[in-house]
Amino acid sequence: MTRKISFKTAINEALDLEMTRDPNVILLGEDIVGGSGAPGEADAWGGVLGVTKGLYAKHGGRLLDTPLSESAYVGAAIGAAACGMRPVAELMFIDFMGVCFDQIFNQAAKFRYMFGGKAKTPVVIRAMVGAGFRAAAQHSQMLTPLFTHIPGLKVVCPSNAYEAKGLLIQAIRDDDPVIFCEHKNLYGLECEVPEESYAIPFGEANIAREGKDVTIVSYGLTVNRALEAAEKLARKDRVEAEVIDLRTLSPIDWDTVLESVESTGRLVVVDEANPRCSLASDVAAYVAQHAFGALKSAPQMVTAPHTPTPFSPSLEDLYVPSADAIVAAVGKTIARAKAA
Amino acid sequence: MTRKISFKTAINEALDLEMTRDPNVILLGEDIVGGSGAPGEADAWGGVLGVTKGLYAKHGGRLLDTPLSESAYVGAAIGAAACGMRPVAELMFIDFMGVCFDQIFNQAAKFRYMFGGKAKTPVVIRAMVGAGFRAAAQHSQMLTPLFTHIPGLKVVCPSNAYEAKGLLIQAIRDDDPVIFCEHKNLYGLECEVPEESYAIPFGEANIAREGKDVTIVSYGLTVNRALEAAEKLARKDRVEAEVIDLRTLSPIDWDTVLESVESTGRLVVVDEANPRCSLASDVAAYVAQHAFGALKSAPQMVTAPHTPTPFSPSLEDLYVPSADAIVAAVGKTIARAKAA
Amino acid sequence: MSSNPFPLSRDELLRAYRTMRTIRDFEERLHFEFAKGDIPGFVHLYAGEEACATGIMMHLTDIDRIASTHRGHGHCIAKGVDVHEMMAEIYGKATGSCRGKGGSMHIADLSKGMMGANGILGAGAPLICGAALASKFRGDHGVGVTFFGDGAANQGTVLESMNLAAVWNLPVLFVVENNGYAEATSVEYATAVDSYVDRASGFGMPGVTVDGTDFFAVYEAAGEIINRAREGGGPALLECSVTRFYGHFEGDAQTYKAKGENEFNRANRDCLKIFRARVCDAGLASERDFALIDVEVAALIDAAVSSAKDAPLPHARELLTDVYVSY
Amino acid sequence: MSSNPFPLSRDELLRAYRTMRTIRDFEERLHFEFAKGDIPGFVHLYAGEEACATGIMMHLTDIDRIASTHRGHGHCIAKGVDVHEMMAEIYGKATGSCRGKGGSMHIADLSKGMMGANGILGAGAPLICGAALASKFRGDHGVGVTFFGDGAANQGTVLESMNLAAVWNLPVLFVVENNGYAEATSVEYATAVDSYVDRASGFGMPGVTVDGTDFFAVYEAAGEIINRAREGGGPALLECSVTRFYGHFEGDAQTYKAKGENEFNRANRDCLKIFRARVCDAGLASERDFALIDVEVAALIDAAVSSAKDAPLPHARELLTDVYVSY
Ligand SMILES: Cc1ncc(C[n+]2csc(CCOP(=O)(O)OP(=O)(O)O)c2C)c(N)n1
Ligand SMILES: Cc1ncc(C[n+]2csc(CCOP(=O)(O)OP(=O)(O)O)c2C)c(N)n1
Ligand SMILES: [Mg+2]
Ligand SMILES: [Mg+2]
Repeated sequence: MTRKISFKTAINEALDLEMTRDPNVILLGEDIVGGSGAPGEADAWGGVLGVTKGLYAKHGGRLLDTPLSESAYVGAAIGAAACGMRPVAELMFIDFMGVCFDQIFNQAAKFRYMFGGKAKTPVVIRAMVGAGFRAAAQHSQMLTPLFTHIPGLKVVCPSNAYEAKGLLIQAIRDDDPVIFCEHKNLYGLECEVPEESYAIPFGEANIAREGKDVTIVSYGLTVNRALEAAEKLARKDRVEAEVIDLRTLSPIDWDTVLESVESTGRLVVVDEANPRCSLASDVAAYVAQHAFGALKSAPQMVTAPHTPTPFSPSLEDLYVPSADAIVAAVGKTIARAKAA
Repeated sequence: MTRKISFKTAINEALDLEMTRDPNVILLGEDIVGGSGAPGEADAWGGVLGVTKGLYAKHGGRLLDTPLSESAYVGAAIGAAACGMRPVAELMFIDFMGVCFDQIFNQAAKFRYMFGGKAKTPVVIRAMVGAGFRAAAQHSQMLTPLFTHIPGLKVVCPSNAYEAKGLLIQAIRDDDPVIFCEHKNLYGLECEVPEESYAIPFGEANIAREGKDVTIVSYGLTVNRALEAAEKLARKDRVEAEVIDLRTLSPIDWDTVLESVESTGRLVVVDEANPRCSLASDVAAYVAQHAFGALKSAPQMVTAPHTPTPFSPSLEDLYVPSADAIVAAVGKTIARAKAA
Repeated sequence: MSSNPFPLSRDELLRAYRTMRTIRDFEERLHFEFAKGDIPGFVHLYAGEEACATGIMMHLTDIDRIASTHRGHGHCIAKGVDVHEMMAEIYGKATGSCRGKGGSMHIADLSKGMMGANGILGAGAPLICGAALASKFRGDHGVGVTFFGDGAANQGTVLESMNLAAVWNLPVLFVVENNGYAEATSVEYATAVDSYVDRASGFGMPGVTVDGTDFFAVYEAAGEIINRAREGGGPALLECSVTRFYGHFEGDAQTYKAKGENEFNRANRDCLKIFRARVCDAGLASERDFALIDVEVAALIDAAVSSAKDAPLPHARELLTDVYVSY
Repeated sequence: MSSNPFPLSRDELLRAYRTMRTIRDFEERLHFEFAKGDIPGFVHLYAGEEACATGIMMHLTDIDRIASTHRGHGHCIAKGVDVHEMMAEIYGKATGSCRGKGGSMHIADLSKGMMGANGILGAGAPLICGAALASKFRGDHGVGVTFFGDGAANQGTVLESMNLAAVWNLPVLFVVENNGYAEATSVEYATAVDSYVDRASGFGMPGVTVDGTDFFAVYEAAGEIINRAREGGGPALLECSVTRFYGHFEGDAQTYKAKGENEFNRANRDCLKIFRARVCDAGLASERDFALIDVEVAALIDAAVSSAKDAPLPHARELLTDVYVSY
């Protein structure tokens, strides 16, 4: 049975299903219960934006509110994972990674390798990413490229509620450390989601729209912008864009990307992160190296600019890649091909 | 007057010259003096590998040993910079960035933008990077792509003693926060270095070797490997490679890179960092987007593999990009061009 | 008129009141405007905690520096940041303190020694150690004050900084604004010690806890500590027990609070009421004096809001400026 | 034979001695081999601190977990990690505990509850909180022990973890191995409190300082704390004053130490000598008993070194394995 639910509800459902299925799943985070030790409602918050609301009533002590000490509790989740639990730690905003990155990239990510394959660290770190919330420079970043760069981590960033549920279930069952990035501006977005449990395998991109003229690769919120752009292109320019939702940034499904570019000959990569050493450059470079012969024109990258996220709505609205910017980039791949 | 000195001595000289020139320059770090509070020699260490040795005798209290609290003292350096000092903080190994990254990427990097252009944070953070020291997974990383990704930071990584001195002097005089990456396996390497003070401007790549057949772009230690590869190529295959030393990764000198590729038509990017969202992909993607028409063959990337750094010498020697791997990559750019 | 039982002159008392009233009005007005949907982003109000910022900042001048928190409006106002510019900043306008690029969580004015509100808990502590270090090198006798909440007091950055400040004997005041909650979580749950003063002892520095709704208690304790620090006596911690009248941020339903908690606090722990009553009782000012200030402050806030609303948004080109000094 | 004044049987005493002697010989041999240039990388020796690891680990079994430091060989040996595999690891061989991929700074054996040496100061503290949390959820009564030096005690991660462990009432023992130095910097310079026990108080947990060269003092203090933690009594801190016989790492000229400091410590603060004398005096073992163990241990270390030298290096394909469980 499917019904329309929001991205936020989909996350909640995935957590609930996995906690029910596996007693080793525990949740840790700041106010993921909310109200601990306070005189009023015991689970007053359920996460800063209410994503974990209701889970305490069902799973009680397996949800733990934490002090405001990300190194300590993210590290504790990692330590518990190395000891057989399957913790899901909530980092609230990915922007806070700077106070606890060591535990993620030097500990969780490297245990297995440093210990000669004898460790397993099935931890999930959930965090909100992305701009558009008027939350300014320290609460609006993507930072997905930083985690993707690190060997030993898996990085996931769903584009809608359906993807979010299936990918989070897979993340919790996965035996490696997973950074699970939830775009805060998708939380309210609804789509058809099955009631049952289902897992979406990692490393398999989704062709969100088929097309023969150009390949648009993206992930997270901007997949939706890419789809919008594709509609515009089809309507106005009779250009049929194929839109690939990467789903997981590490591992990444190179095969699907290369296959698509082999058939379209044109590539636009859309990344909400900053441009330098980004996913946009990662994908464009890989395609340039491995499908050079297939490319009819220069691959194009559409990203946020090389600036922090501005606060003012008038500036922030220019910051996130828009459907129009994607349309323009597609235009370049086509114009160039004609010119060549 | 020039004479041969090591990379390590060049760094020491640059610090000495700038401390002498500008009373606002101070040095902070773990054991950069060494022996503070201990019964023996007051400046027993001069940095973990002796780079700052001797400076305490000359500049006394302007060098401060710190507790083992990177967030606190790196943050203090940043705070002091925002208040008009020009602190140089030593992070020892770049791998330790995980315990203090917030101060670097959310504070120093963003002050100017968040505060509407009203702040200036002239701080330098020196750190050792790179593999080959048998120092294993947590003391051998490059991590240069992580810093390059962040708007607001400047990132420098010199390839020899001459470059190190001039770039560090520029870094200290620069009004923006600079991450200064010193490859530990270059410390012993000597070359001709002027005694006088000189600054190498940021954002100007150095053409370390001219050539017409292929462009090899790199930075840091692997520039030397690229030069080695270029010699081999010239000797054995009559291929003349142009070797570009980026010097600064942010800002990056796109003009020089593009110009070279426009003339050679072939690109190999060599990056000691891990491959995903790396400098290698950054440069390859940028060139693919902006000089697509000039490329005669697929750009090639030569990087460390997507794994942590192994300890065992037998594995670590395979980890860092070798001259032979670069030669092979150049071979591909040529074979492909022929095939096409 | 009776003799003055306070360590401040009538003028200073009225100045302190004006500051507290400005903060209160600023925040209550934001609460009102936010509810109308006019204000973008996250807004954390300082209402209820005014005596803490004011009692401390009365001892500081522009050479002294503070590092603030996500709940920074009160610190800004007390440190002398322009109220019009602050309001414009919160509305995201080009005329704001940060030209609209920072917003509520990043208001700064380095010329006033205000080193920024901060979106990262505990991040101000290392920064203020640096400011204090700079003062020490310059010999300008400036001090640094870093504010953090009962929750942020558990951040490693804050704890490391206490040790650093003590080791380097820096002129730093660590101020815990203990309002009992970190978001919805109570301080009793999240902090494993009854008094932050005990924690200060663990870092070799003195500490004192005061009733942060009592301006005079804050003023006196802060004065002693700041003077000592100014003369080279090193860092100290000041814990102020305060109350927050509103939710964690605007939009918070506050169901974690006990029934009637806000009403009780408003009735019995309102630092403005307490101040006013004490000063009136001592005969140093009349209700009329205060009422006059109230009127002036109300007009100021009104003007700030309407000029903020009228101000232009930043121009599109501003997106790309102010990243570097040169690049 | 006189009656036993110790809380351990003769067998246990000899076992403790064997562990300490194994650590000492392991480290002295590494010192020797390193000087020959045979050993790659950074090596930090535990010699002089043996009583600390051993006195604590005597109370633990494989369900209990420890998180170690860069100076981890002693912790590994005392926790039961195979000495042959350790030596092979330090030589970077395929037969090492981590198949040559980790080296001295990353030796681990999760099956023994040894969660790894660590190249990042303070990083073990959060991890061990997690291990203790897992034990609490499982109800297996396991405890966690995290070791850190006098220098690393100033890392935010360690400090945050103390609070977390206290808040969650975790069975964690925080062990400060205070050898007076962090690299070349003295503890007096870098730590702004006389006793780490005061710091523990600041996080609401009890603490005790013992002479870490006295095996019995460590054993007794650790036993009490560990038993309490096992029964749900929560975390505590144990500070052991120890000495490090060698440099910070191999190659350190140690000019920051006072003249004769190492010699004095070797003569008067050698935990092995002290142990041996006390046990002999009490008549529970003879010099011959100890000498016999010494011979056996020497043979073990000899064998470990020669098998490590003979062992194969990891195969090239190992470079790419063990990054993920699946990818
Ligand atoms: C490093 C970090 N972690 C978490 C947050 C999210 N956050 C913002 S305010 C807050 C609660 C702060 O509580 P407290 O320190 O007591 O200050 P108060 O809000 O009560 O003034 C939290 C968890 C953050 N901004 N930064
Ligand atoms: C986060 C971090 N900072 C710095 C270092 C470098 N380092 C390694 S050991 C050491 C000194 C540690 O001193 P202490 O904690 O007292 O332990 P000891 O070496 O005396 O056993 C330092 C600074 C590191 N490994 N990790
Ligand atoms: Mg609070
Ligand atoms: Mg030590």
